Amino acid sequence: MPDTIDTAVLTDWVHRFRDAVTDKREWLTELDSAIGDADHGANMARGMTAAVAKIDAGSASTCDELLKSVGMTLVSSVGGASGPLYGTFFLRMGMTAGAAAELDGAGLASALRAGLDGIVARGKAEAGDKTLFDAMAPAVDAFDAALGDGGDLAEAALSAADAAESGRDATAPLVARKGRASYLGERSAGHLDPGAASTALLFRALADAIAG
Amino acid sequence: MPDTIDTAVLTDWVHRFRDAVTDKREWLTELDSAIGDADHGANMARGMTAAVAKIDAGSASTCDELLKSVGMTLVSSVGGASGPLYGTFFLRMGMTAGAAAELDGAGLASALRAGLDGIVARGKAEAGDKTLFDAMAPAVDAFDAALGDGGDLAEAALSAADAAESGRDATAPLVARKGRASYLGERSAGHLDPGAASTALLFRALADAIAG
Amino acid sequence: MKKLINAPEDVLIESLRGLSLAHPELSVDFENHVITRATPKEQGKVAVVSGGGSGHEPLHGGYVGHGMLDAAVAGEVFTSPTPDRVQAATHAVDRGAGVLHIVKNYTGDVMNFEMAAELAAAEGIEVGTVIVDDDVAVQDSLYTAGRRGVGLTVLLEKLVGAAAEEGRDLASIVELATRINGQGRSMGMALTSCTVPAAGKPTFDLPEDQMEIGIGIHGEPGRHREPIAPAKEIARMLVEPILGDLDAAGGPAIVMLNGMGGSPLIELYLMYGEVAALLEKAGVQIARNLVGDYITSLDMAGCSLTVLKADDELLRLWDAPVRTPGLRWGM
Amino acid sequence: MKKLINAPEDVLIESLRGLSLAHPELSVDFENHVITRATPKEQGKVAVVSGGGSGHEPLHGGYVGHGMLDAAVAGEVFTSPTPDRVQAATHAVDRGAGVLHIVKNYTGDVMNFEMAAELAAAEGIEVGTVIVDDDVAVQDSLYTAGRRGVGLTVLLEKLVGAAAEEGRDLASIVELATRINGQGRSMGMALTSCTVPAAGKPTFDLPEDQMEIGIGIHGEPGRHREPIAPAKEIARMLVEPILGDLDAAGGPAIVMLNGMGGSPLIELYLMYGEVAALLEKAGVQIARNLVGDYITSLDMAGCSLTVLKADDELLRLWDAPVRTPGLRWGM
Ligand SMILES: Nc1ncnc2c1ncn2[C@@H]1O[C@H](COP(=O)(O)OP(=O)(O)O)[C@@H](O)[C@H]1O
Ligand SMILES: Nc1ncnc2c1ncn2[C@@H]1O[C@H](COP(=O)(O)OP(=O)(O)O)[C@@H](O)[C@H]1O
Ligand SMILES: [Mg+2]
Ligand SMILES: [Mg+2]
Ligand SMILES: [Mg+2]
Ligand SMILES: [Mg+2]
Repeated sequence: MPDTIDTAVLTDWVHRFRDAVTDKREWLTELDSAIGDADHGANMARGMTAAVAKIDAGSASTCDELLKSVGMTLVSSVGGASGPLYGTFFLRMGMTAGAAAELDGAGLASALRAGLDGIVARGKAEAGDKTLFDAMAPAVDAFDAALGDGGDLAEAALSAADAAESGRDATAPLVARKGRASYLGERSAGHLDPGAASTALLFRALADAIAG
Repeated sequence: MPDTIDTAVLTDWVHRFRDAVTDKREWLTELDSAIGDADHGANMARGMTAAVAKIDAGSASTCDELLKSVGMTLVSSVGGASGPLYGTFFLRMGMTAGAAAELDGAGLASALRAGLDGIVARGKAEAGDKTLFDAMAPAVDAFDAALGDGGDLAEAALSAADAAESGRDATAPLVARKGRASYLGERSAGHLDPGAASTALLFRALADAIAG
Repeated sequence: MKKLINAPEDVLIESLRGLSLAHPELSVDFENHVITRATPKEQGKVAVVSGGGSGHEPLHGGYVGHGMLDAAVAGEVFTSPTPDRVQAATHAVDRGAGVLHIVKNYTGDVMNFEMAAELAAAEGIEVGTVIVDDDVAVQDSLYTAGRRGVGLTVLLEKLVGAAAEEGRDLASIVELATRINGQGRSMGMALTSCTVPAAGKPTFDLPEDQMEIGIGIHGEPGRHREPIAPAKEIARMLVEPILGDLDAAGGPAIVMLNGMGGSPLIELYLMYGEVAALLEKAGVQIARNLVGDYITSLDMAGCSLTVLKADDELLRLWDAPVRTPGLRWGM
Repeated sequence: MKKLINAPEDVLIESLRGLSLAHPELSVDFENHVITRATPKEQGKVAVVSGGGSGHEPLHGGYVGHGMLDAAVAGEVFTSPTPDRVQAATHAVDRGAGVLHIVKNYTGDVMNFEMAAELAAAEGIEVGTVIVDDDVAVQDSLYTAGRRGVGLTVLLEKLVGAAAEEGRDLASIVELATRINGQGRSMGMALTSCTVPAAGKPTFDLPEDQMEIGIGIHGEPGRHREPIAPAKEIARMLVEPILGDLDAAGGPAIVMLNGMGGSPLIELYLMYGEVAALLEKAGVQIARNLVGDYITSLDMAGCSLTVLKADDELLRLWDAPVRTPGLRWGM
């Protein structure tokens, strides 16, 4: 296992995430039907298809170029809540990654952390609000923890993916306090948060891309 | 069996017809749903309820007064195609019956014939057009024929009722050429005509009223 | 049955009550179910009366007002009003110059309005009648009750309403109405059946993958059933029979893409895009248009298309000010 | 799914095409999904921009025109438009006096318009924002994203549009908009779910004998589910929470009884009769009203009620001429 990732791996990540949200499009929409407005699958599929088209057409040679391009494309093709949130995530990752050709574990960790902070800055979500934060925050924490325990990039990404999925599953009993699901009050309990579900796909795609 | 009918029998007829269209209201509407606009049951029930209320409140002492009152009430409470048609039927019956206290067989026969002619004058239906004419014309013919064969009023009315029901049943295979059902063209075949169905109820009610 | 109603038998009267509360510029006769302008038009002008079964809102009550109808008579749902009520409306709005009856070609409507005209004549009111029969889905032949009156009724009410406002006499208005009826055609389709309140369930069953082509406005099934198709295809099924029956190419036209009551505006605009493209390709010059719910069939999903060949006179009448709940411009 | 569409992914663009063909007085930027007036307003006046997800027609595109919006930005169905498109609209209509953004309070809309305002500011365009949050079904608390923006948006667009036409400056228009938002409340209910084209089936299952109370305009389930009730009862469920939150008694009000897209006008008038009676009984003086489909949720059957406390200034702005596809009077 290499201990850095380059733009090829990042590109693969973006492709895999596109594949995942496209494959799971109906599932994401169904989750959003239960407690939202039935568009999360379409939103993510439209955005990631545009993002892949954009980076495949370009030839980003640095991590920041590639990640910002994904972020900008999401901002300008998704709309809704997920557009600014996922867009900000990738934009902030890019800004933190800088003009490097590759990122090591610590570099990727701080980029992910910056992405998460960006989402919080935009959406003001807190733990337990039943949003994608509840999948992303544990994932980023687990990534850091795995590296701190001496794990390599692949191990860290795997443990982040597992944490994102647990975080996603843990949204089910919660009563939403942010986003559309919050309008439902108590009726939002008993359903997975759609954004947490797409975030779990994001981290699984990262782990898979790093595993190669 | 008496060989005349008076206003009490005519009143009973109107009541029985009201009861019949009220009881069969949903069936008439269902027939009209198949090849019309789903209002024949409501139309007939509304009209006959008003007609009964009108004659019960009044105190018609002659046949024409009573029949015209029913006719006027139908004209001014039903609307649609059936309002003017059934209304004209009773109005013309009344005009022909005249200011008599009772009608004998021949008197009733010519009143019925005048009612039928009034319907033809209004609606221009011909035999086989799949309208209430196809139940009413055979009924009036059968009434005349029974009298001609020496039958009494009750026998004539029974044979009219039977003929109306056969006439009704014979509308099923027909392709409509008048009224709303004609818009359906070939698709109107295979369904009873709703107006023929209510006309069969009208003649059965007459037979029952005369039988007492 | 899911409806915003109380008892089915009260739908008409309670809906009239809401209309009257919402529109103080109208006056409602709750006894006769007649809607008139609160301020009648000047003495000496022809009055225009229309009416028919309810369930087609905004037709007809929503078209009462300056530049359009003087009175509308509302029958029970899908049931022509009775002659005495049509007569009451005629009597109420006659301004001494005669009254035009606009009647859609249905056996019931024709017979009831005919009897009303006889009653009005007996009272000394001059009545002219136009029978609207624009529906190309039905053949006008010995084997039918003739073509139905559908979407063209809306355009005709606007145009003759404007002519009446100009002070033209009854004969010329009947002539105008007859001319308009001769040069307009409509065709409709349904994605779902409607539900008549008193019936309590859909008039017909229409499977999820089927649609009805050639429907009228009374929830009756259409001429044929087809597998559900894209808007592009549906547009062809509406445009072709109309242009097959009406030579509208090369000149201006007034076009209405009408919703049947249950189809949202986003779909109606989409359909308008499709039909407009086909019409223009066929050489029809769309000079004016309406897109929206103008003559409906309760909660039916679907749409109808109306094409009226126009000319300078009709376009001038079209552009004249109108102020009704359902159509308003210029004032 | 039964809809008058071609492919689900083309609904927005094809509906915009139809809108642009039907309304030559509007101009449509198909790249950015922005609808503007074909003839821009005079230099030196504040421009008014609104937008949001599609599926609420005639909102917002149908409210572009003299006396109302300068531009509307149409997102995908139920999805807020992206910042670059809002910025494109803002840029297109700025006449040097600043631009008001009318934003409905949804997380997505707020974030996207916020980013657009930052982009506009970077370009030197002064942007003021009003966030509409009138839906009393949602509590404005720490535990929600705040009240949703629903029906009041229509009234607000009309009123601030008129103020902008008068040449008032941006600060005073923001103040007016904020004041209007403070004195208007809405409540909605659904008889059926809507079907998002891309989803292909109803957003929620609602049994034949149930309804949803406290819905928004995105087909989301409401606050609670109730057995279906007569119009009279439904009217109470709409009026009471509004009057519980807004002291509207004793003064004039502008009231809108809005259809959600799949409910026919005959039912909306009936409902209006019920709510008007309750409001008047509570001492609300209905000075102006709208009854019809003004802010919809695709093909959802149901309705919403909006009550705005008015005064002479608001009534004057209300009566000012407006000429848009969705609202028109005085011109
Ligand atoms: N304030 C917020 N902070 C973080 N995530 C949020 C916030 N609001 C909504 N979300 C996420 O966005 C998801 C919904 O995205 P999407 O359906 O695409 O947008 P919309 O809600 O505008 O329809 C939710 O499931 C939730 O995870
Ligand atoms: N021209 C006609 N002559 C005789 N009967 C007719 C004619 N047109 C229609 N009918 C009868 O009227 C019946 C329909 O009545 P109804 O449903 O009450 O009125 P509508 O057709 O106006 O809805 C038909 O079934 C048919 O029997
Ligand atoms: Mg969503
Ligand atoms: Mg019928
Ligand atoms: Mg009828
Ligand atoms: Mg959305």
